[in-house]
Amino acid sequence: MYKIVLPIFEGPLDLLLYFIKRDEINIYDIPISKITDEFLSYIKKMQELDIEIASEFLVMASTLMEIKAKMLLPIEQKDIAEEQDPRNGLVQQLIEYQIFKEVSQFLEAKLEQMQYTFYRGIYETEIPELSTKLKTFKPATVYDLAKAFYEMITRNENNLAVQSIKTTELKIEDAIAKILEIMRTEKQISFKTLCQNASKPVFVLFFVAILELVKQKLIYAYQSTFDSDIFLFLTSKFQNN
Amino acid sequence: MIEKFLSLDKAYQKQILETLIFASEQPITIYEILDLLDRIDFSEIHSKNDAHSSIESNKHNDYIKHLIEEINHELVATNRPYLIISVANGYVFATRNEFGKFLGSLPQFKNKKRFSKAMLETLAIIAYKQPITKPEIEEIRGTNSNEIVNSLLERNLIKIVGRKDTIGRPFMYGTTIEFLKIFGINNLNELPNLDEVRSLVEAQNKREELTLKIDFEDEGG
Amino acid sequence: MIEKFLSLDKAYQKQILETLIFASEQPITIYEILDLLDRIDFSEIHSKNDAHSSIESNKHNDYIKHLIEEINHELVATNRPYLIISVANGYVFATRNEFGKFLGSLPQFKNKKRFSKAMLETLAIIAYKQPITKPEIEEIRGTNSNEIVNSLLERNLIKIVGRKDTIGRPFMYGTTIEFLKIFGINNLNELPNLDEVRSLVEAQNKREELTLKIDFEDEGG
Repeated sequence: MYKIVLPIFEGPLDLLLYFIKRDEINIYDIPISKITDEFLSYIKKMQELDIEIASEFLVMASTLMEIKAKMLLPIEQKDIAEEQDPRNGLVQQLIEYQIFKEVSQFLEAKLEQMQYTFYRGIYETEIPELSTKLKTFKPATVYDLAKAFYEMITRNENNLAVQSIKTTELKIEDAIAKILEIMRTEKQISFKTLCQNASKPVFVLFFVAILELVKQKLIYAYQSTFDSDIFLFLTSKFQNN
Repeated sequence: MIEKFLSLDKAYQKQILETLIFASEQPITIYEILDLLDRIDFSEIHSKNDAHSSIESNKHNDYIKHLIEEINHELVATNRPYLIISVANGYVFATRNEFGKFLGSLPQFKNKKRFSKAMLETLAIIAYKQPITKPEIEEIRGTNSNEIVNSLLERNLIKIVGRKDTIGRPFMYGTTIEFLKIFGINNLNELPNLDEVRSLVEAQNKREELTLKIDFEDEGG
Repeated sequence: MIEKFLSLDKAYQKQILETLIFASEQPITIYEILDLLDRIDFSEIHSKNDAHSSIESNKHNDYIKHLIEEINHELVATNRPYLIISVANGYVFATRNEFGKFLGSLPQFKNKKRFSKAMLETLAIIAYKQPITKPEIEEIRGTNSNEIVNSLLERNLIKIVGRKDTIGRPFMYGTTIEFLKIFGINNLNELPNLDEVRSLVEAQNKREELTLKIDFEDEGG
C-alpha cells in the first residue's frame, strides 16, 4: 500500500476507465466481479475520508452489482442470446464516453495552438463616446440580464425585510384542494409547473400543502438529483379512494 | 521595474507595447503598461543593448509615451487606417476619422450590446415583469428611472404595450423583437428562470479546482 | 454590387477593407464584407481608376481574399505585432505568436485560455450533439454537469438555443462564435469526424488487448 495523488474523477465512468487503463483490461470483456470490488472499495475509501459521495457513484455501484448477478446466471441461459451480454450497455456507455474524451484531447491540442493568439481587445469606432462610457458600459448576454434581475430581487428581499404578505386569501386547505384537482387530470406534475407564476407566499403555501399530502400518503414526490425539479405522482391510496 | 524591457532592442520594445495596447480589453493606462511590462517573462530573450536601462525611473512614463508616438508615426507612415489614441482612461486603438466615417453609416458598427448597469437592471425588470409601468419599475429599483426607460425606448429595446387602468393611466412597457435579437433568444420563454440563475451565481462563488488525495491500493505491487 | 469600391485606388481599397475588419466586433465573413462594401456611402470619393471594375462578380470573393493577403504582407513587412487571421468562417485581427507569447506569461491573459478536463469534455459533447440538454450531457458523462454547463455559459462558450419539448422543458445548448475563436476553428466541420474517432477508440481498445497479450508473453519468456 502506498500513497498516490489522484485528480478527482469526473464521475463513475471516468473512474471505471481509470481502472480499465491501469489494469490493461479488455473493455470488451470486463472482469465484472473484480471491477465491482474495486469500485466498491473506492467508494468505501471516499466514505472513510468523509468525502461526500455523489449519487451517480451509488447508481453505478448498483448497476455493476446487477450485472455481476446476471453474469452468475446458469450458462445455458447465457448461451441463448450471446448478444445479450449484461455488460453490453455499460460497454457502449464507456466507449461513447471515450469518444468524447478523445475529442476533448483534440480540443486541447487546438487550444495549445492558439495559446499565443490574442484577439483585439476593444472594438469601438465611436471614440468620443468610448472615452466617457466604456468603463461603465459592458457587453451583456441573456445571463447577465437574468443575473441583474436575480440580484435585484434578492437585494430587495434583504432591504425590504418587512413585506406585507397577502396570504389571507389562500389557505393550506385551498392549496391542497387545488393540487388534488390538478393531479386528478394530470396524474403527475412537476413542482415548477405547479408553481409557475405563483407569488412567493403562494409558492410556500403550495410547498407546505405538498408536504401535507405526502404525509397523508396521497401523493409521493420524486427528485432525481438534489437541485433538480420535484415531480409529484398520485399514490395508489389516492387512486383507490 | 522595467529594466529588462528597457534593455531590449527599441523596435522590439515598440512591438511589445503595441501588442499590450492591441489586446487590452479596456483602455490601458500608462501605469498598467508599466506594471505589465514589469511582469512579462522576457527570460527567453537576450538583451541586445542596455542603452535605455539608464533611464531614470521617473522618466519611464515619458519614455513609454515617446514609444507610443513613434508607433503612431509608423502606423500613419505605412497607411494603416487606425492608430493609438489617448482617451480619459488610457490608450486604445481606434480607426482614423477619415476611415471611420465609412463605418458610421453601417448599423452593425453601433455597439448595441453594451449596457450600463442601470440600463441592464431596468431592462431585466421589464423583461421578466412585462407588462410593467414606470412607477412599478421605480418601486423595484428604488430610484427614478425616467431617463433610463427613455434611452431603452430610443434603442428600440422596449416599447409601449398599453396603459394600466390605475390612477394616471400610466404606460406599460414590454420588450421588443430587437431585444430578443440582441440577446440571441427566440422568445421570452428562453430567458433563464431564477432557479437557474441562482445556481449560476452560487457556482461562481465556489469555483475552485479540487484535488483529492486518496490512499490507493496497488494490487499488482 | 461593389463597383464603386472596385473603382477606387487599390491602396485605398485595402485601407477600407482593413478598417472593416479592424472595427468588426466578431470575425467578419467575406459575404458580410461584400455586403458592407456595397452599402458604404462612397459618394464623396471620386474614383481614381476603374481598372478593377471589370472584375467578374463571381471573382469578388477571390479579389477580397487577395487584398487581405496583401494587407497581411504589409503588416508583417512593417513589423506590426498582429495580423488578420481566418477563424469562425471570418476574418479578425489577432496577435502574432511571437508577441502573443509575452501576453501569455501574464495571468490575466493566460487564465482565459485555461480549461479543466471536465469543461473540455462537456464542450466536446455540446459541439457534436447540439442542440443538447443538460440531462443528455449528463447521460454521456455519467455525472452531474450543472456547474460545468454554467461556467461554460458564463464564459460565453455555449449559449441557450431553445427549450426541449419534454418534461420540465429543459434548455438546449449550442456552441458560440467565441468557442470557435478560442479554439481557432472556422466551423464545426473542422472537428474530427465522429465515426473516425469511434474507429480510433475501438482500435485503441483492441490494441490494448494486443499489448496485454504481448506483455503476457514477455513475462512468460
